[in-house]
Amino acid sequence: MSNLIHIKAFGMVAEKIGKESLSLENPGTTEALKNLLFQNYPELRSLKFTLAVNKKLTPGDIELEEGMEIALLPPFSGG
Amino acid sequence: MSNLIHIKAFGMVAEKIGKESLSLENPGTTEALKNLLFQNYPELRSLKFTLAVNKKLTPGDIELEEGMEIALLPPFSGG
Amino acid sequence: MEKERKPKNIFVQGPISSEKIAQSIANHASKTDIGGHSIFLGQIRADEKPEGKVVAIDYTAYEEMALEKAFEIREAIFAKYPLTCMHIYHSLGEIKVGEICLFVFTSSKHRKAAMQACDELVERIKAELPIWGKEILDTEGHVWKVNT
Amino acid sequence: MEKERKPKNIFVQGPISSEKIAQSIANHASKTDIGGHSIFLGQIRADEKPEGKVVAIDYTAYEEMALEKAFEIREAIFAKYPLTCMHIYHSLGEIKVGEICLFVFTSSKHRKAAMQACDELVERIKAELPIWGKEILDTEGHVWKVNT
Repeated sequence: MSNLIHIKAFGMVAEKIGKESLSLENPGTTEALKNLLFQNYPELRSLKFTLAVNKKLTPGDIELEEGMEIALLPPFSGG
Repeated sequence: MSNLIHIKAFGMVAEKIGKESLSLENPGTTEALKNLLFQNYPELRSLKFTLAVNKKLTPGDIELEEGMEIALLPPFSGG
Repeated sequence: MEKERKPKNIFVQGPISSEKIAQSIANHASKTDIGGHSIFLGQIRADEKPEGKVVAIDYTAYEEMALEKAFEIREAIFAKYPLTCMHIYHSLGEIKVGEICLFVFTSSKHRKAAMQACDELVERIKAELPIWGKEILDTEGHVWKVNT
Repeated sequence: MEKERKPKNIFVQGPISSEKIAQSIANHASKTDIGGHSIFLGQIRADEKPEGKVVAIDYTAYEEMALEKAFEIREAIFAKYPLTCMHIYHSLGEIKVGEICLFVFTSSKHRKAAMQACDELVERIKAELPIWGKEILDTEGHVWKVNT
């Protein structure tokens, strides 16, 4: 049974991984997701970025559920 | 021998005395001038105003010389 | 006209024109309880980087999140200051050196509220909205903008 | 273009139009070391006074003294903040409710200098320039404006 989460990447993160979105088998938590991303995209290790879950910044480790929208956000630089 | 000083009035002061400029025989100092004005225009006594001599605000009592431009300035309200 | 509280779009494709700013100012002539307007404009600077000189900034955003966050910031600023109006516009896409990329506009009965709200809005927009600037260099390369 | 330091006229007969403001903004597109503009606009408010409702303000000034003082303030602000440009315009004559009577415009490399300089300029203009506003009321009378 599929349990996908949808990931959006922005700015320098999108540039480094070469794509703006991807879908992954749900690894369970945001910490597990980060480890999975670091495994798949080692170049991410050197980047500063935070995670948003369903458009909210997430402090700490969060349980991931199917259909959630996760975003990888490098430091903001608007204005 | 004539020894005139030129006085400009602005805002509420000009309104109270009914003119925007006048020339007076030099009374000697700014304090003497104020007393003379209060005598000639008693309605000025109730007004707040400061004196500028040659376009500078004057703290304290100033010696007046012929040809000086004295201005009667009610509180500023630009902007 | 600003009192209904619903998320509104802040994004503009391309630079913000001086005509748009003028129109926005003119629109407030009918609001006779306004005594002061405070405006901040961000303009693209020809910064010298070790890698080359900036000729433009290409802005992208996580738009849905940015609009939610901008709404939250608007509400907080309206709650904090007695404002009559508040407008925020941010460019997306490539904005050339000398062009305007950010337009923040606050209005109030007395000047201090408009000024303080405008300053605070600009700080929060830069710190909290998921927007990214890619600085395009005259060497064909680029660097990612860093807010200080 | 603002670096030569000589007294310049700040007075405008009648209201300041949004087109003038737009033109002033557009004139800065060629200054590629500017990162932020801060603008303050004073607008005539329909204040309710015990004697009636304000419909216009008639501004007069001791112009020669105001220009000397404005120059002194300009120099002090330029010395205090790293600004690229600074513009001050104040209306004379009758300005109707909803119209703009004061336009202060500062520009700098980084936003903080422009913002702080703009705030300080507005405070000093209101406190130190010999300008007077006669508030014209809908009852045909008038009261003299008081700055707080």
